[in-house]
Amino acid sequence: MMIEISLFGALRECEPGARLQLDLPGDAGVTELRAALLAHAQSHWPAPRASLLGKCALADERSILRDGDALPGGGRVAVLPPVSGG
Amino acid sequence: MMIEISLFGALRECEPGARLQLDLPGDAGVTELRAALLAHAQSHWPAPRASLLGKCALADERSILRDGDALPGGGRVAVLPPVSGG
Amino acid sequence: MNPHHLLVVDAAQDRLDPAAAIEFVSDPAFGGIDVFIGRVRDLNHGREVIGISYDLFDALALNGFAQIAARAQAQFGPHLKLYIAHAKGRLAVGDLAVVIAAGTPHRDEAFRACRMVIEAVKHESPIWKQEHYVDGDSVWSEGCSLCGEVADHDDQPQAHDGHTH
Amino acid sequence: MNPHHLLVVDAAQDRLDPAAAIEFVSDPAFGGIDVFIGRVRDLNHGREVIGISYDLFDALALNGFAQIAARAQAQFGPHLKLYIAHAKGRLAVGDLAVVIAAGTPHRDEAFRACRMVIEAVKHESPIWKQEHYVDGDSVWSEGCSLCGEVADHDDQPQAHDGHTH
Repeated sequence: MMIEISLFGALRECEPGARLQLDLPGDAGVTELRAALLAHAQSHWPAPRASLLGKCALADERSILRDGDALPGGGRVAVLPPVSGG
Repeated sequence: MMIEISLFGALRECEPGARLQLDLPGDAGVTELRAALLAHAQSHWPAPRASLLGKCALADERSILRDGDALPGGGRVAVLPPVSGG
Repeated sequence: MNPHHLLVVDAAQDRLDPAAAIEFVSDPAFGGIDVFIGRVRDLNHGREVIGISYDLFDALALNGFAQIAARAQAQFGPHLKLYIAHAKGRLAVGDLAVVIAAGTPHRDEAFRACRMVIEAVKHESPIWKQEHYVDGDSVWSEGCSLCGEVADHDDQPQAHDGHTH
Repeated sequence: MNPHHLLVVDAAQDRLDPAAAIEFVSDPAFGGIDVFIGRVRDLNHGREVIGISYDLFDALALNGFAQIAARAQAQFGPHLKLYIAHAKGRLAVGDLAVVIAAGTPHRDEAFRACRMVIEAVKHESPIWKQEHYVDGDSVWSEGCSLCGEVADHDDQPQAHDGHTH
Protein backbone atom coordinates (compact mmCIF):
# COMPACT_ATOMS: atom_id res chain seq x y z
CA MET A 1 0.00 0.00 0.00
CA MET A 2 1.55 3.26 -1.14
CA ILE A 3 1.21 6.10 1.39
CA GLU A 4 1.61 9.68 0.19
CA ILE A 5 3.14 11.75 2.97
CA SER A 6 3.08 15.57 3.14
CA LEU A 7 5.60 17.44 5.24
CA PHE A 8 4.99 20.80 6.90
CA GLY A 9 6.91 23.51 8.72
CA ALA A 10 10.51 22.69 9.52
CA LEU A 11 10.21 19.33 7.74
CA ARG A 12 9.18 20.79 4.38
CA GLU A 13 12.73 21.09 3.16
CA CYS A 14 13.59 17.46 3.99
CA GLU A 15 12.10 16.14 0.75
CA PRO A 16 11.67 17.63 -2.72
CA GLY A 17 8.22 19.16 -2.93
CA ALA A 18 7.77 18.42 0.78
CA ARG A 19 6.41 14.99 -0.12
CA LEU A 20 7.48 11.40 0.00
CA GLN A 21 5.93 8.03 -0.67
CA LEU A 22 6.38 4.97 1.50
CA ASP A 23 5.25 1.49 0.54
CA LEU A 24 3.74 -0.32 3.53
CA PRO A 25 2.17 -3.75 4.00
CA GLY A 26 -1.59 -3.79 3.45
CA ASP A 27 -2.34 -4.26 7.14
CA ALA A 28 -0.09 -1.41 8.30
CA GLY A 29 -1.60 1.22 10.60
CA VAL A 30 -0.46 4.51 12.05
CA THR A 31 2.07 2.79 14.34
CA GLU A 32 3.75 1.03 11.42
CA LEU A 33 3.74 4.17 9.29
CA ARG A 34 5.41 6.10 12.05
CA ALA A 35 8.12 3.44 12.35
CA ALA A 36 8.73 3.37 8.60
CA LEU A 37 8.86 7.14 8.45
CA LEU A 38 11.37 7.26 11.28
CA ALA A 39 13.56 4.68 9.57
CA HIS A 40 13.45 6.69 6.35
CA ALA A 41 14.23 9.92 8.16
CA GLN A 42 17.16 8.47 10.06
CA SER A 43 18.82 7.40 6.85
CA HIS A 44 17.86 10.39 4.65
CA TRP A 45 17.35 13.52 6.77
CA PRO A 46 19.73 15.62 8.85
CA ALA A 47 19.76 14.31 12.43
CA PRO A 48 17.96 17.30 14.01
CA ARG A 49 15.08 16.94 11.55
CA ALA A 50 14.85 13.19 12.04
CA SER A 51 14.74 13.63 15.80
CA LEU A 52 11.97 16.22 15.42
CA LEU A 53 9.75 13.35 14.21
CA GLY A 54 9.38 12.19 17.81
CA LYS A 55 7.38 15.34 18.51
CA CYS A 56 5.36 15.23 15.30
CA ALA A 57 1.74 14.20 15.01
CA LEU A 58 0.31 12.40 11.99
CA ALA A 59 -3.00 13.53 10.55
CA ASP A 60 -5.34 13.40 7.63
CA GLU A 61 -7.44 16.35 6.49
CA ARG A 62 -9.97 15.78 9.25
CA SER A 63 -8.10 14.93 12.42
CA ILE A 64 -4.98 13.77 14.21
CA LEU A 65 -4.21 10.08 13.77
CA ARG A 66 -3.25 8.18 16.92
CA ASP A 67 -0.99 5.14 17.26
CA GLY A 68 -3.10 2.07 16.70
CA ASP A 69 -5.48 3.88 14.32
CA ALA A 70 -5.92 2.55 10.82
CA LEU A 71 -4.41 4.55 7.98
CA PRO A 72 -6.85 6.84 6.16
CA GLY A 73 -8.60 5.36 3.15
CA GLY A 74 -7.14 7.77 0.65
CA GLY A 75 -3.59 6.88 1.68
CA ARG A 76 -2.65 10.53 2.29
CA VAL A 77 -1.04 11.43 5.60
CA ALA A 78 0.42 14.70 6.86
CA VAL A 79 3.32 15.00 9.27
CA LEU A 80 2.74 17.87 11.72
CA PRO A 81 5.68 19.28 13.66
CA PRO A 82 4.87 21.15 16.88
CA VAL A 83 2.60 24.03 15.90
CA SER A 84 3.18 27.75 16.29
CA GLY A 85 0.24 29.65 14.82
CA GLY A 86 -1.08 33.04 15.79
CA MET B 1 -21.48 82.57 46.99
CA MET B 2 -23.42 81.61 43.88
CA ILE B 3 -22.98 77.98 42.80
CA GLU B 4 -23.84 77.02 39.25
CA ILE B 5 -25.13 73.45 39.20
CA SER B 6 -25.35 71.22 36.11
CA LEU B 7 -27.68 68.25 36.03
CA PHE B 8 -27.11 65.07 34.02
CA GLY B 9 -28.96 61.93 33.00
CA ALA B 10 -32.35 61.44 34.62
CA LEU B 11 -32.03 64.79 36.42
CA ARG B 12 -31.59 66.87 33.26
CA GLU B 13 -35.28 67.47 32.87
CA CYS B 14 -35.73 68.68 36.47
CA GLU B 15 -34.61 72.22 35.64
CA PRO B 16 -34.80 74.32 32.47
CA GLY B 17 -31.52 73.95 30.61
CA ALA B 18 -30.53 71.29 33.14
CA ARG B 19 -29.03 74.01 35.32
CA LEU B 20 -29.78 75.81 38.52
CA GLN B 21 -28.09 78.31 40.76
CA LEU B 22 -27.99 78.11 44.53
CA ASP B 23 -26.70 80.91 46.76
CA LEU B 24 -24.66 79.51 49.65
CA PRO B 25 -22.75 81.12 52.54
CA GLY B 26 -19.09 81.87 51.77
CA ASP B 27 -17.82 79.09 54.02
CA ALA B 28 -20.12 76.43 52.59
CA GLY B 29 -18.53 73.19 51.43
CA VAL B 30 -19.73 70.09 49.59
CA THR B 31 -21.77 68.91 52.60
CA GLU B 32 -23.69 72.19 52.75
CA LEU B 33 -24.22 72.27 48.99
CA ARG B 34 -25.64 68.77 49.09
CA ALA B 35 -28.07 69.77 51.87
CA ALA B 36 -29.19 72.90 50.00
CA LEU B 37 -29.64 70.96 46.79
CA LEU B 38 -31.73 68.33 48.54
CA ALA B 39 -33.95 71.01 50.11
CA HIS B 40 -34.42 72.61 46.68
CA ALA B 41 -35.21 69.27 45.05
CA GLN B 42 -37.70 68.25 47.69
CA SER B 43 -39.72 71.39 47.11
CA HIS B 44 -39.31 71.66 43.31
CA TRP B 45 -38.75 68.23 41.78
CA PRO B 46 -40.96 65.16 41.45
CA ALA B 47 -40.40 62.88 44.45
CA PRO B 48 -38.63 60.06 42.55
CA ARG B 49 -36.12 62.54 41.12
CA ALA B 50 -35.52 64.20 44.49
CA SER B 51 -34.93 60.82 46.11
CA LEU B 52 -32.46 59.94 43.36
CA LEU B 53 -30.21 62.68 44.79
CA GLY B 54 -29.25 60.34 47.62
CA LYS B 55 -27.40 58.17 45.09
CA CYS B 56 -25.86 61.09 43.18
CA ALA B 57 -22.25 62.17 43.37
CA LEU B 58 -21.11 65.78 43.08
CA ALA B 59 -18.14 66.62 40.90
CA ASP B 60 -16.23 69.30 39.11
CA GLU B 61 -14.57 68.80 35.74
CA ARG B 62 -11.63 67.01 37.33
CA SER B 63 -12.97 64.68 39.98
CA ILE B 64 -15.71 63.55 42.37
CA LEU B 65 -16.23 65.89 45.32
CA ARG B 66 -16.57 64.23 48.72
CA ASP B 67 -18.52 65.43 51.74
CA GLY B 68 -16.29 67.74 53.72
CA ASP B 69 -14.40 68.92 50.61
CA ALA B 70 -14.35 72.61 49.79
CA LEU B 71 -16.39 73.74 46.81
CA PRO B 72 -14.41 74.20 43.60
CA GLY B 73 -12.98 77.65 42.97
CA GLY B 74 -14.99 78.35 39.85
CA GLY B 75 -18.26 77.68 41.65
CA ARG B 76 -19.41 75.14 39.08
CA VAL B 77 -20.61 71.75 40.30
CA ALA B 78 -22.14 68.82 38.46
CA VAL B 79 -24.69 66.39 39.88
CA LEU B 80 -24.00 62.85 38.70
CA PRO B 81 -26.72 60.21 38.97
CA PRO B 82 -25.63 56.56 39.01
CA VAL B 83 -23.74 55.97 35.76
CA SER B 84 -24.54 53.57 32.93
CA GLY B 85 -22.00 54.02 30.16
CA GLY B 86 -20.78 51.50 27.65
CA MET C 1 3.45 61.05 21.46
CA ASN C 2 0.75 60.30 24.00
CA PRO C 3 0.11 56.53 23.91
CA HIS C 4 -3.52 57.05 24.90
CA HIS C 5 -6.14 58.44 22.58
CA LEU C 6 -9.30 59.45 24.45
CA LEU C 7 -12.41 60.87 22.88
CA VAL C 8 -16.08 61.62 23.11
CA VAL C 9 -17.83 61.44 19.74
CA ASP C 10 -21.05 63.34 19.13
CA ALA C 11 -23.40 61.01 17.27
CA ALA C 12 -24.90 63.95 15.43
CA GLN C 13 -21.57 64.66 13.77
CA ASP C 14 -19.53 61.50 13.61
CA ARG C 15 -19.43 57.85 14.45
CA LEU C 16 -17.07 55.59 16.34
CA ASP C 17 -14.44 54.01 14.13
CA PRO C 18 -12.90 50.67 15.15
CA ALA C 19 -10.40 50.93 12.27
CA ALA C 20 -9.05 54.19 13.71
CA ALA C 21 -8.79 52.50 17.11
CA ILE C 22 -6.81 49.58 15.67
CA GLU C 23 -4.58 51.96 13.72
CA PHE C 24 -3.86 54.04 16.82
CA VAL C 25 -2.80 51.12 19.04
CA SER C 26 -0.71 49.44 16.33
CA ASP C 27 3.05 49.48 16.78
CA PRO C 28 5.91 47.52 15.20
CA ALA C 29 6.79 46.24 18.69
CA PHE C 30 3.28 45.01 19.44
CA GLY C 31 2.11 41.49 18.60
CA GLY C 32 -1.30 41.68 20.24
CA ILE C 33 -4.27 44.01 19.88
CA ASP C 34 -7.59 43.53 21.59
CA VAL C 35 -10.60 45.61 20.63
CA PHE C 36 -13.91 45.80 22.42
CA ILE C 37 -16.94 47.24 20.66
CA GLY C 38 -20.19 47.98 22.46
CA ARG C 39 -23.25 48.23 20.20
CA VAL C 40 -26.86 49.20 20.81
CA ARG C 41 -28.91 46.00 21.12
CA ASP C 42 -32.50 45.55 19.97
CA LEU C 43 -33.66 44.06 23.26
CA ASN C 44 -32.92 44.82 26.91
CA HIS C 45 -34.54 43.18 29.91
CA GLY C 46 -37.15 41.83 27.53
CA ARG C 47 -38.15 45.23 26.09
CA GLU C 48 -37.77 46.03 22.42
CA VAL C 49 -35.28 48.88 22.08
CA ILE C 50 -35.21 51.24 19.09
CA GLY C 51 -32.43 53.50 20.29
CA ILE C 52 -30.34 54.84 23.15
CA SER C 53 -29.47 58.40 24.08
CA TYR C 54 -26.18 58.84 25.87
CA ASP C 55 -25.59 61.85 28.08
CA LEU C 56 -22.00 62.62 29.11
CA PHE C 57 -20.25 65.12 31.33
CA ASP C 58 -17.55 65.42 28.68
CA ALA C 59 -14.76 67.13 30.59
CA LEU C 60 -14.94 64.81 33.59
CA ALA C 61 -15.40 61.77 31.35
CA LEU C 62 -12.22 62.60 29.44
CA ASN C 63 -10.32 63.24 32.66
CA GLY C 64 -11.63 59.90 33.93
CA PHE C 65 -10.53 58.11 30.75
CA ALA C 66 -7.04 59.55 31.30
CA GLN C 67 -7.01 58.25 34.87
CA ILE C 68 -8.20 54.83 33.76
CA ALA C 69 -5.50 54.77 31.08
CA ALA C 70 -2.86 55.74 33.65
CA ARG C 71 -4.01 52.90 35.91
CA ALA C 72 -3.82 50.45 33.01
CA GLN C 73 -0.31 51.68 32.24
CA ALA C 74 0.70 51.18 35.88
CA GLN C 75 -0.75 47.68 35.85
CA PHE C 76 0.37 46.45 32.43
CA GLY C 77 3.59 48.35 31.95
CA PRO C 78 4.84 51.06 29.65
CA HIS C 79 4.47 49.05 26.44
CA LEU C 80 0.77 49.74 26.07
CA LYS C 81 -1.25 51.90 23.72
CA LEU C 82 -4.90 52.55 24.50
CA TYR C 83 -7.80 54.00 22.55
CA ILE C 84 -10.96 54.88 24.47
CA ALA C 85 -13.91 56.39 22.63
CA HIS C 86 -17.52 56.78 23.75
CA ALA C 87 -20.48 58.05 21.77
CA LYS C 88 -22.76 60.83 22.95
CA GLY C 89 -26.28 61.66 21.81
CA ARG C 90 -28.89 59.55 20.10
CA LEU C 91 -27.95 56.15 18.69
CA ALA C 92 -30.01 53.59 16.78
CA VAL C 93 -29.87 49.80 17.14
CA GLY C 94 -26.55 48.58 15.76
CA ASP C 95 -24.77 51.90 16.28
CA LEU C 96 -21.54 51.78 18.23
CA ALA C 97 -21.65 53.15 21.78
CA VAL C 98 -18.08 52.49 22.84
CA VAL C 99 -14.82 51.35 21.29
CA ILE C 100 -11.80 50.34 23.40
CA ALA C 101 -8.54 49.10 21.91
CA ALA C 102 -5.37 47.97 23.63
CA GLY C 103 -2.07 47.19 21.91
CA THR C 104 0.79 45.41 23.71
CA PRO C 105 3.79 43.22 22.85
CA HIS C 106 1.94 40.03 23.88
CA ARG C 107 -1.71 39.05 23.74
CA ASP C 108 -2.37 38.40 27.42
CA GLU C 109 -1.79 42.03 28.38
CA ALA C 110 -3.88 43.26 25.45
CA PHE C 111 -6.90 41.21 26.53
CA ARG C 112 -6.53 42.13 30.18
CA ALA C 113 -5.96 45.84 29.58
CA CYS C 114 -8.94 46.06 27.22
CA ARG C 115 -11.18 44.30 29.73
CA MET C 116 -9.97 46.39 32.63
CA VAL C 117 -10.62 49.60 30.69
CA ILE C 118 -14.16 48.75 29.56
CA GLU C 119 -15.12 47.69 33.09
CA ALA C 120 -13.75 50.93 34.49
CA VAL C 121 -15.44 53.04 31.81
CA LYS C 122 -18.77 51.37 32.50
CA HIS C 123 -18.55 51.64 36.28
CA GLU C 124 -16.86 55.00 36.77
CA SER C 125 -17.36 57.31 33.83
CA PRO C 126 -19.97 60.09 34.03
CA ILE C 127 -22.10 58.63 31.25
CA TRP C 128 -25.85 58.03 31.35
CA LYS C 129 -27.98 55.86 29.10
CA GLN C 130 -31.61 56.47 28.25
CA GLU C 131 -33.28 53.60 26.41
CA HIS C 132 -36.03 54.31 23.91
CA TYR C 133 -38.55 51.53 23.40
CA VAL C 134 -40.72 50.60 20.46
CA ASP C 135 -43.83 51.48 22.50
CA GLY C 136 -42.70 55.12 22.75
CA ASP C 137 -41.54 54.95 26.35
CA SER C 138 -38.03 56.06 27.38
CA VAL C 139 -36.22 55.08 30.58
CA TRP C 140 -32.92 56.15 32.09
CA SER C 141 -30.92 53.11 33.16
CA GLU C 142 -30.45 52.64 36.88
CA GLY C 143 -26.69 52.44 36.76
CA CYS C 144 -23.91 52.43 39.24
CA SER C 145 -23.62 55.04 41.98
CA LEU C 146 -20.41 57.05 42.18
CA CYS C 147 -21.00 58.02 45.81
CA GLY C 148 -19.08 55.15 47.41
CA GLU C 149 -15.42 54.41 47.31
CA VAL C 150 -13.71 54.60 43.97
CA ALA C 151 -13.24 51.50 41.95
CA ASP C 152 -11.32 48.54 43.15
CA HIS C 153 -13.22 46.54 40.57
CA ASP C 154 -10.79 46.82 37.71
CA ASP C 155 -10.15 43.64 35.87
CA GLN C 156 -13.01 41.93 37.69
CA PRO C 157 -15.12 40.22 35.10
CA GLN C 158 -18.74 41.16 35.42
CA ALA C 159 -19.58 41.20 39.12
CA HIS C 160 -19.99 44.64 40.64
CA ASP C 161 -21.85 45.15 43.88
CA GLY C 162 -23.84 42.08 43.02
CA HIS C 163 -25.21 43.39 39.74
CA THR C 164 -24.02 43.22 36.18
CA HIS C 165 -24.47 45.76 33.44
CA MET D 1 -26.64 31.12 7.93
CA ASN D 2 -23.58 29.60 9.52
CA PRO D 3 -22.67 31.78 12.52
CA HIS D 4 -18.99 30.94 12.10
CA HIS D 5 -16.82 32.34 9.35
CA LEU D 6 -13.51 30.47 9.05
CA LEU D 7 -10.79 31.25 6.59
CA VAL D 8 -7.18 30.94 5.58
CA VAL D 9 -5.94 33.98 3.68
CA ASP D 10 -3.00 33.68 1.30
CA ALA D 11 -0.76 36.69 1.92
CA ALA D 12 0.25 36.74 -1.74
CA GLN D 13 -3.34 37.50 -2.75
CA ASP D 14 -5.13 39.19 0.10
CA ARG D 15 -4.82 40.46 3.61
CA LEU D 16 -6.71 39.93 6.85
CA ASP D 17 -9.49 42.44 7.37
CA PRO D 18 -10.61 43.29 10.91
CA ALA D 19 -13.51 45.37 9.51
CA ALA D 20 -14.88 42.29 7.75
CA ALA D 21 -14.53 40.35 11.01
CA ILE D 22 -16.46 42.98 12.94
CA GLU D 23 -19.12 43.14 10.26
CA PHE D 24 -19.56 39.37 10.28
CA VAL D 25 -20.07 39.02 14.03
CA SER D 26 -22.37 42.04 14.29
CA ASP D 27 -26.02 41.34 15.02
CA PRO D 28 -28.92 43.50 16.23
CA ALA D 29 -29.21 41.23 19.28
CA PHE D 30 -25.54 41.54 20.21
CA GLY D 31 -24.23 44.25 22.53
CA GLY D 32 -20.63 43.07 22.78
CA ILE D 33 -17.93 42.32 20.23
CA ASP D 34 -14.38 41.41 21.07
CA VAL D 35 -11.71 41.31 18.39
CA PHE D 36 -8.20 39.96 18.71
CA ILE D 37 -5.57 40.88 16.14
CA GLY D 38 -2.16 39.23 16.03
CA ARG D 39 0.50 41.21 14.19
CA VAL D 40 4.08 40.45 13.20
CA ARG D 41 6.41 42.10 15.74
CA ASP D 42 9.82 43.56 14.98
CA LEU D 43 11.56 41.71 17.80
CA ASN D 44 11.29 38.19 19.22
CA HIS D 45 13.44 36.71 21.96
CA GLY D 46 15.79 39.64 21.43
CA ARG D 47 16.32 39.06 17.68
CA GLU D 48 15.33 41.66 15.13
CA VAL D 49 12.62 40.20 12.92
CA ILE D 50 11.95 41.40 9.36
CA GLY D 51 9.17 38.98 8.52
CA ILE D 52 7.43 35.69 9.21
CA SER D 53 6.43 32.90 6.85
CA TYR D 54 3.39 30.90 7.90
CA ASP D 55 2.89 27.38 6.66
CA LEU D 56 -0.58 25.82 7.07
CA PHE D 57 -2.18 22.48 6.41
CA ASP D 58 -5.24 24.31 5.12
CA ALA D 59 -7.87 21.57 5.12
CA LEU D 60 -7.08 20.34 8.62
CA ALA D 61 -6.72 23.91 9.90
CA LEU D 62 -10.20 24.81 8.65
CA ASN D 63 -11.67 21.60 10.11
CA GLY D 64 -9.93 22.48 13.37
CA PHE D 65 -11.32 26.03 13.33
CA ALA D 66 -14.81 24.52 12.93
CA GLN D 67 -14.22 22.23 15.89
CA ILE D 68 -12.95 25.12 18.00
CA ALA D 69 -15.99 27.19 17.02
CA ALA D 70 -18.30 24.30 17.95
CA ARG D 71 -16.63 24.05 21.36
CA ALA D 72 -17.05 27.79 21.89
CA GLN D 73 -20.70 27.49 20.95
CA ALA D 74 -21.14 24.67 23.45
CA GLN D 75 -19.43 26.71 26.14
CA PHE D 76 -20.94 30.14 25.50
CA GLY D 77 -24.32 29.24 24.11
CA PRO D 78 -26.10 29.62 20.80
CA HIS D 79 -26.01 33.42 20.72
CA LEU D 80 -22.47 33.64 19.44
CA LYS D 81 -20.98 34.57 16.10
CA LEU D 82 -17.32 33.85 15.45
CA TYR D 83 -14.85 34.90 12.80
CA ILE D 84 -11.53 33.07 12.64
CA ALA D 85 -8.99 34.00 10.00
CA HIS D 86 -5.30 33.14 9.75
CA ALA D 87 -2.76 34.32 7.22
CA LYS D 88 -0.57 32.01 5.18
CA GLY D 89 2.68 32.79 3.38
CA ARG D 90 5.20 35.57 3.86
CA LEU D 91 4.31 38.53 6.10
CA ALA D 92 6.28 41.66 6.93
CA VAL D 93 6.49 43.41 10.29
CA GLY D 94 3.11 44.96 11.05
CA ASP D 95 1.17 42.59 8.81
CA LEU D 96 -1.73 40.78 10.41
CA ALA D 97 -1.22 37.08 11.14
CA VAL D 98 -4.54 36.28 12.77
CA VAL D 99 -7.90 37.95 13.36
CA ILE D 100 -10.50 36.51 15.74
CA ALA D 101 -13.82 38.18 16.44
CA ALA D 102 -16.64 37.12 18.75
CA GLY D 103 -20.07 38.74 18.95
CA THR D 104 -22.49 37.96 21.80
CA PRO D 105 -25.41 39.63 23.58
CA HIS D 106 -23.20 40.66 26.54
CA ARG D 107 -19.55 41.58 26.76
CA ASP D 108 -18.32 38.92 29.17
CA GLU D 109 -19.04 36.10 26.74
CA ALA D 110 -17.48 38.04 23.86
CA PHE D 111 -14.19 38.49 25.72
CA ARG D 112 -14.10 34.90 26.94
CA ALA D 113 -15.04 33.35 23.61
CA CYS D 114 -12.45 35.43 21.76
CA ARG D 115 -9.75 34.46 24.24
CA MET D 116 -10.71 30.80 24.21
CA VAL D 117 -10.58 30.73 20.41
CA ILE D 118 -7.18 32.40 20.01
CA GLU D 119 -5.65 30.11 22.64
CA ALA D 120 -7.07 27.06 20.87
CA VAL D 121 -5.94 28.29 17.44
CA LYS D 122 -2.41 28.87 18.73
CA HIS D 123 -2.11 25.55 20.54
CA GLU D 124 -3.98 23.18 18.24
CA SER D 125 -4.08 24.42 14.67
CA PRO D 126 -1.69 22.96 12.09
CA ILE D 127 0.14 26.23 11.53
CA TRP D 128 3.91 26.77 11.55
CA LYS D 129 5.86 29.97 11.86
CA GLN D 130 9.28 30.66 10.37
CA GLU D 131 10.88 33.87 11.55
CA HIS D 132 13.19 35.79 9.25
CA TYR D 133 15.83 37.93 10.94
CA VAL D 134 17.63 41.03 9.84
CA ASP D 135 20.93 39.08 9.76
CA GLY D 136 19.56 36.81 6.99
CA ASP D 137 18.93 33.83 9.24
CA SER D 138 15.52 32.10 9.36
CA VAL D 139 14.26 29.82 12.12
CA TRP D 140 11.12 27.70 12.50
CA SER D 141 9.55 28.32 15.89
CA GLU D 142 9.64 25.43 18.33
CA GLY D 143 5.93 25.36 18.97
CA CYS D 144 3.55 23.09 20.69
CA SER D 145 3.46 19.34 20.03
CA LEU D 146 0.14 17.84 18.92
CA CYS D 147 1.18 14.31 19.95
CA GLY D 148 -0.26 14.39 23.44
CA GLU D 149 -3.81 14.56 24.57
CA VAL D 150 -5.98 17.14 22.90
CA ALA D 151 -6.48 20.49 24.46
CA ASP D 152 -7.97 20.97 27.84
CA HIS D 153 -6.29 24.38 27.87
CA ASP D 154 -9.10 26.45 26.45
CA ASP D 155 -9.74 29.70 28.22
CA GLN D 156 -6.51 29.31 30.17
CA PRO D 157 -4.65 32.55 29.92
CA GLN D 158 -1.09 32.05 28.83
CA ALA D 159 0.25 28.99 30.61
CA HIS D 160 0.57 25.84 28.50
CA ASP D 161 2.83 23.01 29.55
CA GLY D 162 4.95 25.57 31.31
CA HIS D 163 5.68 27.65 28.23
CA THR D 164 4.02 30.66 26.71
CA HIS D 165 3.81 31.64 23.10
